[in-house]
Amino acid sequence: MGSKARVRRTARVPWIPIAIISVIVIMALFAPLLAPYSPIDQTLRDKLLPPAWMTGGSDKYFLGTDAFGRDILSRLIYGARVSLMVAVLALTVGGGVGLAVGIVAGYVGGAVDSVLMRLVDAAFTFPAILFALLLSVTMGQGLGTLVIAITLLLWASFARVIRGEVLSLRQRDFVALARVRGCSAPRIMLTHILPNVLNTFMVLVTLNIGVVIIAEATLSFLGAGIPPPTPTWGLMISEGRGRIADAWWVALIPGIAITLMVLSVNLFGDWLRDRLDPRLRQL
Amino acid sequence: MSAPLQDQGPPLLRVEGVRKYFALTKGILFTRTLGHIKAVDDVSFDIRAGETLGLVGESGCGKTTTSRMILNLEEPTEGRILLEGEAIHGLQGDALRAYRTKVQAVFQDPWSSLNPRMKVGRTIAESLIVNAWGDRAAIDERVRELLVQVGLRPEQAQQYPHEFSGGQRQRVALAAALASRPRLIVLDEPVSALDVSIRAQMMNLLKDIQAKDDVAYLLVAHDLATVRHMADHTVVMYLGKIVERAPTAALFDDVRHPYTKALFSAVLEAWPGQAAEEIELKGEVPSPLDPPSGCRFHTRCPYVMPHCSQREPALREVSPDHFVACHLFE
Amino acid sequence: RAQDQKGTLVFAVESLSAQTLDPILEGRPGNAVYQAVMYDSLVGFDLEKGGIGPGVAERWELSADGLTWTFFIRPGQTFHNGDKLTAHDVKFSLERQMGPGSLASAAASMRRTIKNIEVVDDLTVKVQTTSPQIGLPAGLSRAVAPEGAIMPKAYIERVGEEEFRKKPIGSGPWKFVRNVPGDRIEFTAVTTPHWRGRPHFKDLHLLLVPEESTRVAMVRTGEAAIASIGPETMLGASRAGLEVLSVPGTMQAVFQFWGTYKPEVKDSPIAKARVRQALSLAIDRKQVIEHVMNGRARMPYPFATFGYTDYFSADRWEKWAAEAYRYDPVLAKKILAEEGYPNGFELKFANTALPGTQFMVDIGTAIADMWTKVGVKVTIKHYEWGSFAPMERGDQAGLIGWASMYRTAGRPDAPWRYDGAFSPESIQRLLGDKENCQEICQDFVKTSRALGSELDKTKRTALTDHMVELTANSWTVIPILEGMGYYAINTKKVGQFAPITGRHELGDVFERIPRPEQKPWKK
Amino acid sequence: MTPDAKGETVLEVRDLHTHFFLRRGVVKAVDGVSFSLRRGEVLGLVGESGCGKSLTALSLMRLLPKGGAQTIKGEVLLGGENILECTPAEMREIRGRRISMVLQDPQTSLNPVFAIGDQLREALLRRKRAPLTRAPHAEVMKEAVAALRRVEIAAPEQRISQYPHQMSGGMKQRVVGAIAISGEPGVLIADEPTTALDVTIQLQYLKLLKRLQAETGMAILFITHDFGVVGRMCDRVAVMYAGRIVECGPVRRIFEAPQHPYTRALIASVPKMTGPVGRLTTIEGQPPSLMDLPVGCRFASRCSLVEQRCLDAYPGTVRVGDEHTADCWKATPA
Amino acid sequence: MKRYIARRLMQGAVLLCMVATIVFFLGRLTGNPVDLMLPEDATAEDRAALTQTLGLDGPILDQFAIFVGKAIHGDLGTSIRMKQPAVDAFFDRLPNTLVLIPWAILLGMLLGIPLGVVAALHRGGLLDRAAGTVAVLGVAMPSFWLGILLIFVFSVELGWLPSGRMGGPAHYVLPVITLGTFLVAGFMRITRSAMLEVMESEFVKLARIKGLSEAVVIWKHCLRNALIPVLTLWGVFVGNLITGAIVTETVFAWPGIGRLTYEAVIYRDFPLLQAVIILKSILILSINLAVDILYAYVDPRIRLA
Ligand SMILES: Nc1ncnc2c1ncn2[C@@H]1O[C@H](COP(=O)(O)OP(=O)(O)OP(=O)(O)O)[C@@H](O)[C@H]1O
Ligand SMILES: Nc1ncnc2c1ncn2[C@@H]1O[C@H](COP(=O)(O)OP(=O)(O)OP(=O)(O)O)[C@@H](O)[C@H]1O
Ligand SMILES: [Mg+2]
Ligand SMILES: [Mg+2]
Repeated sequence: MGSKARVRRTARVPWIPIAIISVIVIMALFAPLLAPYSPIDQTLRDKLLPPAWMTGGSDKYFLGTDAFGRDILSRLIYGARVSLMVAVLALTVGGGVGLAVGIVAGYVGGAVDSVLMRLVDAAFTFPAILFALLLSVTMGQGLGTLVIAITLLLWASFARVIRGEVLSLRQRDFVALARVRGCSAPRIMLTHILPNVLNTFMVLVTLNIGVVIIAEATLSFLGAGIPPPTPTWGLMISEGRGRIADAWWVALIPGIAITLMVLSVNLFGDWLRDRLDPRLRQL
Repeated sequence: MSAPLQDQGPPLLRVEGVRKYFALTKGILFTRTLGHIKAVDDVSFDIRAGETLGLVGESGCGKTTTSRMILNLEEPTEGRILLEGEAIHGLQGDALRAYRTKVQAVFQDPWSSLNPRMKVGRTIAESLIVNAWGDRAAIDERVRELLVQVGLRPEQAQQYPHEFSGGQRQRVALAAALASRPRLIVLDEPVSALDVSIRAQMMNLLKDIQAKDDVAYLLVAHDLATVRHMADHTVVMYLGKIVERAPTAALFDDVRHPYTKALFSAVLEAWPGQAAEEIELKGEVPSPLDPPSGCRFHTRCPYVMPHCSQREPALREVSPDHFVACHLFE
Repeated sequence: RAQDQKGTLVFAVESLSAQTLDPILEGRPGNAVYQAVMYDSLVGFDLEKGGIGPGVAERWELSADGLTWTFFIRPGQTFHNGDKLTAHDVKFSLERQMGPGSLASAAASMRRTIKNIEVVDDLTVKVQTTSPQIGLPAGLSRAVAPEGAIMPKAYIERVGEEEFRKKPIGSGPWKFVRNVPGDRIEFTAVTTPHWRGRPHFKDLHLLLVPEESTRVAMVRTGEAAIASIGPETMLGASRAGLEVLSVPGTMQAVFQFWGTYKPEVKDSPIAKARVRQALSLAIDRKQVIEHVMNGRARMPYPFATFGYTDYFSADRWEKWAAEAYRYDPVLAKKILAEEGYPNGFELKFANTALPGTQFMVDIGTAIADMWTKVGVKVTIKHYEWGSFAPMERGDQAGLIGWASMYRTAGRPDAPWRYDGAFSPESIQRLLGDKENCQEICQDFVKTSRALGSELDKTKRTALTDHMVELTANSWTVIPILEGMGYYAINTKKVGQFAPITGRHELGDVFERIPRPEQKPWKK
Repeated sequence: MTPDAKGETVLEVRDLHTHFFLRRGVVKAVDGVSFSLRRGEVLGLVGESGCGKSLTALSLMRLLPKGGAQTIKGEVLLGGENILECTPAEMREIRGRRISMVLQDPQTSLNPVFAIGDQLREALLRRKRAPLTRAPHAEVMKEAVAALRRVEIAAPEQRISQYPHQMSGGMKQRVVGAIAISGEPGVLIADEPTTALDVTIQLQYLKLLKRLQAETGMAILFITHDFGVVGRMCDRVAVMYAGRIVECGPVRRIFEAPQHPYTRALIASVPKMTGPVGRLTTIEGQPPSLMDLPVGCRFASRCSLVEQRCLDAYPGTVRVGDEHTADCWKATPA
Repeated sequence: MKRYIARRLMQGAVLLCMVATIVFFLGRLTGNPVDLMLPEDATAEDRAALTQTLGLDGPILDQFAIFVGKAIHGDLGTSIRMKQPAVDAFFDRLPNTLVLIPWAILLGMLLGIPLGVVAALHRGGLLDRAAGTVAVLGVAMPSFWLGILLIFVFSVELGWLPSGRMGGPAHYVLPVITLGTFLVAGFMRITRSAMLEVMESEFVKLARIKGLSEAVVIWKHCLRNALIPVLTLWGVFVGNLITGAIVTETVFAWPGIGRLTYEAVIYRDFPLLQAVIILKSILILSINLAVDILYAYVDPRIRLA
């Protein structure tokens, strides 16, 4: 008879991913306090030292040094900052645009919906990585370019999922009832639709942190990310990739950091989705 | 209880020859128009202040569509709807807002009628807030009053919908509908999602409120017994058309239209072995996309005559205030 | 004798540039490594010392008025289809390079300077110029540009341009087999003796592998015998047991200060030559060579000059440079203080790298750090070459008052490069533009003009030295190091060989590369 | 069908307990249910939403929902054999052939991507114990047509190759019915099979079920919350409240002389088609949470006749008449 | 159906126009490709001459008009670097990418779908989490990083597989893994969630009631339904693959359109870049259309609608 409050089995809280994410966030927030050295100061004499626990490693540099004798630990810590900053900015801008477009398209419908959805289709067709490359050569490399590029990569998928969600919300009686009570369309979108898609939005955000971090790294690899010497994890891998044979730690450590981070946010995101919105089907 | 319609002043709500056709665009792939669903096809009736009109019929016959048009959620394809003599479609700005305070609704599904992210107090207050009804304190006071009126405790205003049972939610929905002191409340199957024991509570509550506030109801239902208990007048619909309309008592005493008869006989009395004359209809309900010609019921009618498929019967008065659309009564 | 040509020599490069086998369609000489394999150039290399040497022409001479060059063609050369190579082909080729369809970078200047090309006999050709062109033979040598490539006249006229591009033939030691765009070009060795040397391998494959770590991996697995690499991979490659070959004198990394003479830069610290000198003193070149370039680089000569540069007193300048380009941060700080910058100043630094010289970014990064250590606040901005190049053209709007990293390629004659960098009419005009041409600038113009028509060797050398002196002391350009071309080599796939000094590509040496059993590498 | 005609007992359920073990606690959804079912009989199971009707049915099928549900106690004797002790493989043999079930929602009961012929075929082949691929196709299809005809589907030859979305709800429910009885089971459980149907279609379907039962003699456990349907279909009825059967007896007895106050209140609160129109009798309050059941009578908190002993202990099952039992302290034993 | 396809084609055309316009103007903003073609010491004169030869000297709007005019006739210009019609260059390389992509999809499906099913069957259990972690690992590794690691391990250290370039079957292994890994995660997730949804549906219960074996219930009844959402995402996946190919092809020296794209950007080869983006868009659009049509054949609800 009718739908009934579903009794939900909550998945186990993913403590390990949460711990990893917390460590990285703390690293990013307190980088100047935590990092033993400046991330860009070079000591060419100390270049390519292996991590402290290996033969030849120095106690001064726990995770070793890179080709310029920069402390990898410090770069990793500051790199977390940049990577997270890119993620936060891109997700705020891209996710925000996607959220707004999704809500408007889904709620208003009709021609507005068609036009917006064609734009979304266009965004999916447009090779975003390529666009990022293009932007980086037209506007120069930098945080702004990177954020714009990644925003372009993100907004459409946000818009699509949110719109789907709004379409089903719009069928719910409380939306019709809000109209009956005299709420205007913007008011309904803000007070009735928005709070109800926030869960979905949060899940999308978590699951896309990984996408952003990978995109940043890939663009750095292709030479279109944040310019050196500012450390980002992607750039660190990119700089060290030629040395896997002799100085593996230069690329492997940031590689592991990215993998751990993305793995953690994804596991966390999955859990969040199961908790908040188990029916949310997403990429 | 049921005075003849024409004896009283102008009706609160008048539905005049209303039609609603939905263009059917089919499939995810095929966004082409396959035809039109004639969800409501030439429906007229009145509702008087302070009384209840029951609207019954099988699933898909257009009951909800009719009520959504009355709520100004849907534009009629044809025809018009008047509230206190004024056409409601095309209203803008203040006039629309004024209209919104006069007509409210309670829907069937208690789980989807309340915004899960909004405290119920806020939901109840919403129409007061958007209409700038008063200051905060006044609104809070009114919310408390409404909660008590529907049998809840005032402090429950602070709770979220998931903390309520289905019956309580329907009460909250009713409180929200009552907030702006409407003249008409559209009740679209307000009790069919509720358990038997809760259903009776809700029906009693609705009756009590009507007695006190003098509000009119349009009660959409498919359960005849519910309509019998609630409505002053009853309209029976079949495939978008009205087939019979009469004061409830008169209708239940003397069913005329063959479809209404079948409907009545299909109702299973909660009393074993009572059904006297049982009319089992053959076949399926035809698609509103391609309704049968002539009388829409002729494909399933036990009394079908040759001309039933040719001509459409008009709604005619067969006894005082009792209207039937059937060739048998010509 | 054909049986001692066997096996396949596989060379992995990061770029095949245009990957076209029509010489008039390839603009960038450095990337034309794949054309050098099958085409001979009118003027060749000096294989030992670097610089230019005999090629298709055995020798050349200049008329007394300096307006006519006569080239004497080496007898007995044939194209891959058996046609004889004659003076007609030389004339045809040069005219084709100057023609309308040509994308050769020097096409325009050839059109301007070459008045007439005349076939005297089958083995002699005369080139008349509008003014004395001392550098003409160098310009027709692959040491500078690919414009000297000799194409088969009869063949092209018979089959047409289209067909020629599909089935090109040349006169080099390797014959064209197949071109797979974006992947590889295959050649097979000629079986007859060739003046450049008869190849030891039967086939030659040039592979396009843009990712450096993949290139090294391929050499390690033996999928490729040789790969071009950068200094950053060198260490790993040699630790992995690969031979790392470096070719000296192929390039110079320099700093350039843009528009220092401009009125609007007057108050900028870098408008002062002494400040620029101080910046030079703050660079620890040995550190950069040792750590960034893994020791595979050397102290530079002054701008754009190398050990093999013609008409140039190499020894004298080598000594000079050792002193002038020393590391003395104390002095640097002192000078800065004297000039009124005891606390340093802010410097904008545009860092860029031509495709294939990614280590330029590393060098720039290292130096920015060294400057920071003497108190200069460096704002480093990295540009992709494609976005940097337009900035330095025209009015140099984006770069006035900036320092930037630059690469200058190995050239046997210095004035050619000097003109492009310093002349007020040039693109870079580092000493002054037409409106602001002060003392040094005017002196430079005078010297440059004199050089253009000076035929006497001693006087020419004196003039060149003066030019070098002028610019070196202006410190508008400061050399950092002399770089090399770097290769990782799988010793199980090829034997020991020597590259050509000053060429950072291997295009002209594949035929000289022995198989491993013929000449194993000595450790 | 005379209610007192004593066929042999085909299904006997004794003290069935099925609980949900959740992190938050234990939901005692079925908490001591006993009843029996005889050949050719229809037993109605009524009760409010969430009282455990469906879960009782699923426990009988041993198809409990994933996620913590477990039958922890009791016996389900199907032809004398306790099927709770069967292995999963044995259980598969039993399902469809000896005990079968029709679900509530015809819209979702059929697999949307297979033609209904295919879905029927699977069931028919199972009955023949033939591997899915072996039996001659044409023959099985002929049987499928016959099965459809048996549930009164017009033009079954065409229908067989159609997909569920091409049929109306009533037709789908019949197809589901055809599938459920294709193994000629002795017991059919029908879990609110008509709730999603229109009243006129519901009537058709109920008549069909009755007819099929008359033909095959199967016993039906008919779950519903609609007393109208009970009155129409059932020989006996069991009223369930908060995980337990509180009253069970012949239909007529239950309607005419309900013994349990809950049954009484429930019947009184149903609006009638005849008789006076007035205020309806209501049951105030809510059923108790299944996670936190009272020690005493579960209806005590809503019962108008509550006494102290009702709160202190659960009343035993009292035999109040011929085949009529009630769980109430106040019930007078027959 | 025809009308639907026609409509989609129209939409596609509009989209292409948008893409082409954006790309054209963005490309021109980046500066003059002549600078990349000339040596750094070329004279101003050389430069002017080359600019003219390449037709880059007119006002930008004129250049655009010419571009549009030619594009309509299927001429997207001549690659500056390769001196070859850009369209030809694209189609020369396209087959090389197209032989890679199906294998990547196959890998994604063969691994991702069973993993998804297994995860759904053991929801919340150890296997679920293991499968989830394995799959997420696929997305958590940047593909260039994965590619380089794979080369290092499997060709350099172990010497089992070639490290790059097109060639025999062995050459496909590492690029396909690199390209397909993220698909494993994608397919796994969608399959898992679709399976979870399907497994709760009534028709699965009915299948069990019929007494069907667990294998038939899961692999026939559930999976077939779960594959429908998987299919809808094909279009998106293929689009991702085509972009993902940029990195993979660069790392593995694979002469496909991904590499071509990267080279076009690096060398600022405008006509080629324009052509590549436009043609890629066409490719993605057609694949999406094809997938939608295919979708209609898998899901009878749509097929017969
Ligand atoms: N937005 C819409 N677009 C297309 N068709 C619609 C729409 N809304 C309703 N219909 C169709 O119109 C017809 C009447 O629907 P309506 O909801 O009014 O019926 P109802 O009498 O309320 O049925 P029920 O008893 O099931 O609630 C149905 O066939 C329905 O499918
Ligand atoms: N997966 C589940 N996890 C936890 N509790 C559950 C689950 N499914 C059902 N329940 C609980 O078990 C109880 C019995 O459920 P059941 O479906 O048997 O009720 P029902 O009598 O069939 O109700 P309805 O009339 O609504 O179908 C309910 O209180 C419900 O909340
Ligand atoms: Mg309705
Ligand atoms: Mg149930």
